[in-house]
Amino acid sequence: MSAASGTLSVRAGAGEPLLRLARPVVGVAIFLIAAEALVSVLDLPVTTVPRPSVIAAEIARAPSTYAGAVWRTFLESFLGFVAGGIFGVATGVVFSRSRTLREMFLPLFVISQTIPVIAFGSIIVLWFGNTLLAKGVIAFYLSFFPVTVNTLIGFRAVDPQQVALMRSFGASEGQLLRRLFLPTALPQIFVALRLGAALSLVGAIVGEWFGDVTGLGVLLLQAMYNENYAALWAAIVLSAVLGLALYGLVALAERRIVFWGSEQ
Amino acid sequence: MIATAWRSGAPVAEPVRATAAPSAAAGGAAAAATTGDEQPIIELTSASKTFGETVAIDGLSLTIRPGELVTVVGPSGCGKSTLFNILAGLEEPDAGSALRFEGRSCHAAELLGRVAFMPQRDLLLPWRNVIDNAILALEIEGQNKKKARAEALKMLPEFGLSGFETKYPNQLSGGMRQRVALMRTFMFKRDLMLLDEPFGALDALTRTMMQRWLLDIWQKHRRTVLFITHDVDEALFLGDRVLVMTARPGRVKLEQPVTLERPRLPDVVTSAEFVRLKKVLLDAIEEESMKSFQAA
Amino acid sequence: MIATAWRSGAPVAEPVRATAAPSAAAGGAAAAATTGDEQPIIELTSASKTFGETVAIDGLSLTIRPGELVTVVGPSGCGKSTLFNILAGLEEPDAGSALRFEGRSCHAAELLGRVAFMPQRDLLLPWRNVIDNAILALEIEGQNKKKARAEALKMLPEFGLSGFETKYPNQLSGGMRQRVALMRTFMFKRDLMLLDEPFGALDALTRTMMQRWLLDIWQKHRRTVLFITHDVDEALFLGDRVLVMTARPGRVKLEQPVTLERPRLPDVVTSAEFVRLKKVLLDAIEEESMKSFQAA
Amino acid sequence: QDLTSATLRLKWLAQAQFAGFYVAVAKGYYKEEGIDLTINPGGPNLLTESLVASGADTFGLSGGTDSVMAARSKGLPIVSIGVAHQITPSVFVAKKDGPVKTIEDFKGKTVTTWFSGMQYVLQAVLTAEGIDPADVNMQPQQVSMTPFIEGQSDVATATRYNELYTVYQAIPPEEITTFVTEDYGVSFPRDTLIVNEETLADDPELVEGFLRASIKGWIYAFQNPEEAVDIVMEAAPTLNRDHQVYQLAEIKKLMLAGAVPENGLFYIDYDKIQSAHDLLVEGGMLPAPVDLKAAFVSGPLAAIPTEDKLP
Amino acid sequence: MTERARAPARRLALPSAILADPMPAVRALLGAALILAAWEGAARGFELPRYILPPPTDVATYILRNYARLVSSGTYTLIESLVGFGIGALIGIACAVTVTMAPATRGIVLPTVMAINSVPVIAWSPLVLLWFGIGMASKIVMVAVAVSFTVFLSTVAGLDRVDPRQVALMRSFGASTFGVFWRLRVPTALPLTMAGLRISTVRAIIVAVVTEMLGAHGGLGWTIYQSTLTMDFISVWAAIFAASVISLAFFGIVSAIERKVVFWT
Ligand SMILES: Nc1ncnc2c1ncn2[C@@H]1O[C@H](COP(=O)(O)OP(=O)(O)OP(=O)(O)O)[C@@H](O)[C@H]1O
Ligand SMILES: Nc1ncnc2c1ncn2[C@@H]1O[C@H](COP(=O)(O)OP(=O)(O)OP(=O)(O)O)[C@@H](O)[C@H]1O
Ligand SMILES: Cc1ncc(C[n+]2csc(CCO)c2C)c(N)n1
Ligand SMILES: [Mg+2]
Ligand SMILES: [Mg+2]
Repeated sequence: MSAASGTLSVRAGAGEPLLRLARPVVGVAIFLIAAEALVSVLDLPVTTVPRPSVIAAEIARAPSTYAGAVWRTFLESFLGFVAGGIFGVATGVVFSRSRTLREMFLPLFVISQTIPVIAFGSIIVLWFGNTLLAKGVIAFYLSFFPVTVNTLIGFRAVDPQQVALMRSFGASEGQLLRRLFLPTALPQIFVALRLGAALSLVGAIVGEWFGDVTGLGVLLLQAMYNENYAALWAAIVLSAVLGLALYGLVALAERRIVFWGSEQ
Repeated sequence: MIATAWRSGAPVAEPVRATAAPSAAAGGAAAAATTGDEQPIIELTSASKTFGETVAIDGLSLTIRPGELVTVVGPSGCGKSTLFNILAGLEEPDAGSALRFEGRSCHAAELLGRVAFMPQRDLLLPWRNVIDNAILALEIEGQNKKKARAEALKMLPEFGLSGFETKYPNQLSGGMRQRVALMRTFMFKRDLMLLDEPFGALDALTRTMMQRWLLDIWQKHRRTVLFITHDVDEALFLGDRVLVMTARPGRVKLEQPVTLERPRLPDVVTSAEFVRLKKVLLDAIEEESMKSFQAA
Repeated sequence: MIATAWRSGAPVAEPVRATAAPSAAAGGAAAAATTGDEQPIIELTSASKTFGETVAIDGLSLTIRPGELVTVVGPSGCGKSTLFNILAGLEEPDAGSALRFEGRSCHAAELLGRVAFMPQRDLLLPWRNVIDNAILALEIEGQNKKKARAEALKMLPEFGLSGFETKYPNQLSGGMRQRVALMRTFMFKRDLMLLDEPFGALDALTRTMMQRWLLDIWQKHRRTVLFITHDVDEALFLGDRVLVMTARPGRVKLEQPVTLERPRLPDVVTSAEFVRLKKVLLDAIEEESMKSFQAA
Repeated sequence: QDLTSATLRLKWLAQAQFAGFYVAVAKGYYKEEGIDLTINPGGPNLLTESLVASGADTFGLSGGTDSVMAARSKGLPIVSIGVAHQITPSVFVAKKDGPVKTIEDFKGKTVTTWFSGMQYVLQAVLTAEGIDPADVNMQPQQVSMTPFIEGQSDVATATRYNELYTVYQAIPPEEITTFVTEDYGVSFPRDTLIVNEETLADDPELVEGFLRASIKGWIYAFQNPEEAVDIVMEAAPTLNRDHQVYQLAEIKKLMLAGAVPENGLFYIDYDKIQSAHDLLVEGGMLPAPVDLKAAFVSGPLAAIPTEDKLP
Repeated sequence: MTERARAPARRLALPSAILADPMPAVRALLGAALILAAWEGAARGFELPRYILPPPTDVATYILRNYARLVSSGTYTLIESLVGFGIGALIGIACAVTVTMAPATRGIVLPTVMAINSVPVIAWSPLVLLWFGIGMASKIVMVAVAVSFTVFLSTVAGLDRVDPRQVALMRSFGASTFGVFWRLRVPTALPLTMAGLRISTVRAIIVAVVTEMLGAHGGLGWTIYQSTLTMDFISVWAAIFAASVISLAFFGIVSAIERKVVFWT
């Protein structure tokens, strides 16, 4: 189950950094104004789409609550994402080393990904309580698998000649791993991490449906059952912002860490 | 003595090579004679290696004396890389083969870390800059990174890389990348260097430049070099001897001393002696390469 | 007339080339003389091409006569591929350049589909088998697939590909892939063929084999060929004339007629005339490649 | 300060439906009883009964009397120690200008209801009125009331405190017919407090203290609805305040209905529960009769003087 | 999956691969057996109550007894997933084609898609349920949304990765834009598109199941929801198991098709 595809480059033309920053801001502004006008003119019911200003007003009504929810959901996602990343890489390493373990357990990893987590919320609550950890676990559960798979793929891409060269220098297994295998696989691993960032957010939100007091998932549910469409859209928009932020964080880390790009 | 002779053109080997003999033939003979008495640095006797069904090499014998630059040519798939893998300690020859290194009989695995090996492609690590690629082997040896870097920095000009120390491989041309790879191999100070088609990936012109430059470097550092190539001109231009291998299973078909004076100037390739030797080699190769071309 | 002469060694060009002139020099001269009077198939006059800041070629003029095999050498980045892109119709030269094809002045874009172009790498489509890769151009032309396949099938033996018709590219060796790519180019029956380093990716021995084989094929089909290479031996071994380009911005620095008899046998490379021509070319190139090597 | 920690798992997210518990926490009533209580909200697909049974939570506000019986019949070691809503908290709604005027009109119409227990109530009502439930096009009801408001269904189900409010926001109450189950002799008290059998046996004081504090909280909430709503809104600031005020008023009606004025809050009315039980057994929703005396334990509640349980 | 044995072209590789080297399959079964045994041991050894973790043997018994019911709700979910998958795949591919064929649209479509895609699918469910009701339509829409994003992103990446030299070659043969698209871009994109489809299979089922839990007329998610409420915990696990089996089967079939279609990689 190879986790996905290469990078999509939305070609941001080179330019001054200020200009590069300004462009999306202007774009978003134009979009918001257009949406506001369109919804007003078409007089769409709030159940379809509320005007952006209505959504903004909703957020302004309880800004600290929304901020707290975003922060909490971020923490959960981040926790699960980091754990998933580490576990994914670790299992990738183990699986690439031991064919037996790989053939025994990788299929189980695949199967684990076919199980809808939401189905056993009670077990999660039972084992991990109503804690940040519980949501982190779900975020972890959703995000580790692509990392495992891509680590494996990345390791497989290591040039055997390169291994031979390092070994001819007398490199130990540990040196090979640290100086060759991991750096080689990093571009692949980051592809999975970008995917994992999005999945960990889904995990955190779904995790919050297992009885939590705060978080975007909670706000989403609450708005849904109270038929408060402005609040529903507020939660959706904030999820999008958080999703983009997480993605951006990973992309930023990728740019700094994998500065050399994948040479293929 | 010889074991460290490479360092800065140690006196033992230097005078012999550096002085250009008056006639090409005499120069070649002199080189062969001088080194003939020394103990071989590496010796492989009736080596064979089988991969499943494929017999890669069979009954291959080979003796390399310290300070020699020996080139190896042979048709594709004849077992050149297999030979190198054995000499680098990466692959154990089949039973019945005898391997001696610096006079002592040993297992191939014992050569790991004792022979400087350079594969066909530069294999630079894209996440390391020039300096850090160059010191890779030293780092693996456990040397102090700072000292290694300082040492590498001093070698840069000689390798035509001054000012490029913090550049990354993707910022270098093919020729420069090869020079970094060679520098990495040189910094791994071992008596024997194995170069597996180091210029194979370069275009013909850059390649010619690199050959001239390699001879310069070798002239100065004087190490024992075993050099695989596909290119007869290259083999002749660089080598003291040229080994022609048979089609698979590989053996040494012909051992041709190169009777061309050193230092070799660029236009040696159009000299009569060069052309004569080339003809000899081409004839020897023709037959073998025909065999393997049928399959290609 | 000439436009279809390639098909099966039409009588106009054939006798001239096929008969080996008694002396190498005479043969070369004869070839040049015969074609000299004919109308050029393509003519480029003081062409230039600029990419942003980079002036790739500047003031390049070139005349190719029907049936000729002209080779082009020059340092890396001197604009050889740019020249080909213009001749293939992929790139328009800057204003001030004049292009004539088969006697008529035209835009480069008009050449799209009228020139058989083969890029440096084989660029076979991995999802098409040998036959279907070979007929790609015909298919694009809108020809009947079945007929095209039948025609390709008949050509297979000549390209050394019999029995491989249903193999996929990843099942072929590098040499075979190149032959499929050449076959694809040949099947696109155009008077002018542009080959951009077709053997660049091959190892030296396979490359030699492919050169001999290409001459065979060309001898039979006799088409106008413009052939880029980095390799002076290759340029001499194949060409009627060798064009040496300057470093960027590229121009034709030297036009060297190759006074070697045809058919060229393998050992022509050790002939005195070959060595003499090589020296001439190397001297011409030396200067230019030095310029661009500094940068490399 | 030797507080015993305990948790209360709600059946849903924070809202005025649970105001009394939030008030009791805010006012420190649980602390007075030596309990450090944490309120854990519920969620879809989270079952209070199994969380209390497994010991993940100490107390639970479960779905209702029906779900307590179902849990007991499945062998979950939980017991109910009090019932909040004394009557069926949901009603069926139809538009006055629609085709449904009476219960008889349900026949052949589309009736949506929650399949989370409410469908049994509907079946019981229909059966009581001599209507074959099979004649009614009974559909699962989704979260939103919009389909009903827009006329996609003829009858929908609404909790008095939640969906009914939503409906009234769109359609004035005068134009809505409500069908109250008690009018057809069917009553399913809901929102029951549950506790693990083991907790009840090992720590009856805890249970009693919890009940005492909770009741105190509810009484305060009923007396100070504005402040109670404030306290709830602190836990869920994005809620609509007007709605919560409305909700608390409706919850008050539900919790003070039936025999509560005589017996106090959370009164366990065995007769009512028995009739609900019998309906479930008859309808095959419960595989076997459940020992109601064991399932609903009034002991801890009885230990609190009645006057302390009256608002 | 990742361990795609280099199958001989144009043949369903699975059975022959297993015959050729049964060890991976054996090890996979061994792994599964190990986990099941641990589960069974834990459930029985620690006497876990059924509402926490029923032993797999009980689940198996339940499945055998209620086979027909599981099959019917499984079919329901499968239909939703398949239809949603088909629609999503078509939309994803169509958008990708539009974006590559008309580069002007890229600047608008790509950021929009990225923004929409950064909302977790699950967050759309309330609105989708509202807009499309709780019947199959809403599940199909949710699945289609989830699938179309994955397919769109991978297809665009695939269509973009054509070798410009290859394009030049085709053009020199006189190929039109459409010719280049059809003969070059499409086959080049195929491996990535297929990979996107393969990954989407599992997601399709999960999204259908999860959406069903929020309200439905039937399906495995609905069964899970109902069974949770009626405290029929073994039925919950049976439904989870069924969902897992369906996902694996769907995944396996698409992988097999992928191997057949993308035979050259
Ligand atoms: N690890 C291996 N397993 C199986 N066969 C191998 C292995 N290594 C090499 N061979 C086979 O042994 C033969 C010799 O290979 P080798 O790489 O030594 O040739 P070579 O002379 O270096 O060829 P080239 O000139 O193409 O680099 C080849 O037929 C090759 O396929
Ligand atoms: N599309 C382009 N945009 C910008 N610069 C270009 C473009 N195409 C070529 N160039 C530049 O024009 C110069 C000539 O390039 P060209 O590819 O023609 O060289 P070449 O002689 O074929 O080199 P090589 O031998 O390495 O193939 C180079 O400096 C190259 O960077
Ligand atoms: C599927 C479903 N079931 C029940 C309700 C009724 N309801 C509305 S809010 C809420 C939580 C507790 O009051 C409940 C049970 C619903 N809306 N949807
Ligand atoms: Mg080799
Ligand atoms: Mg080029």
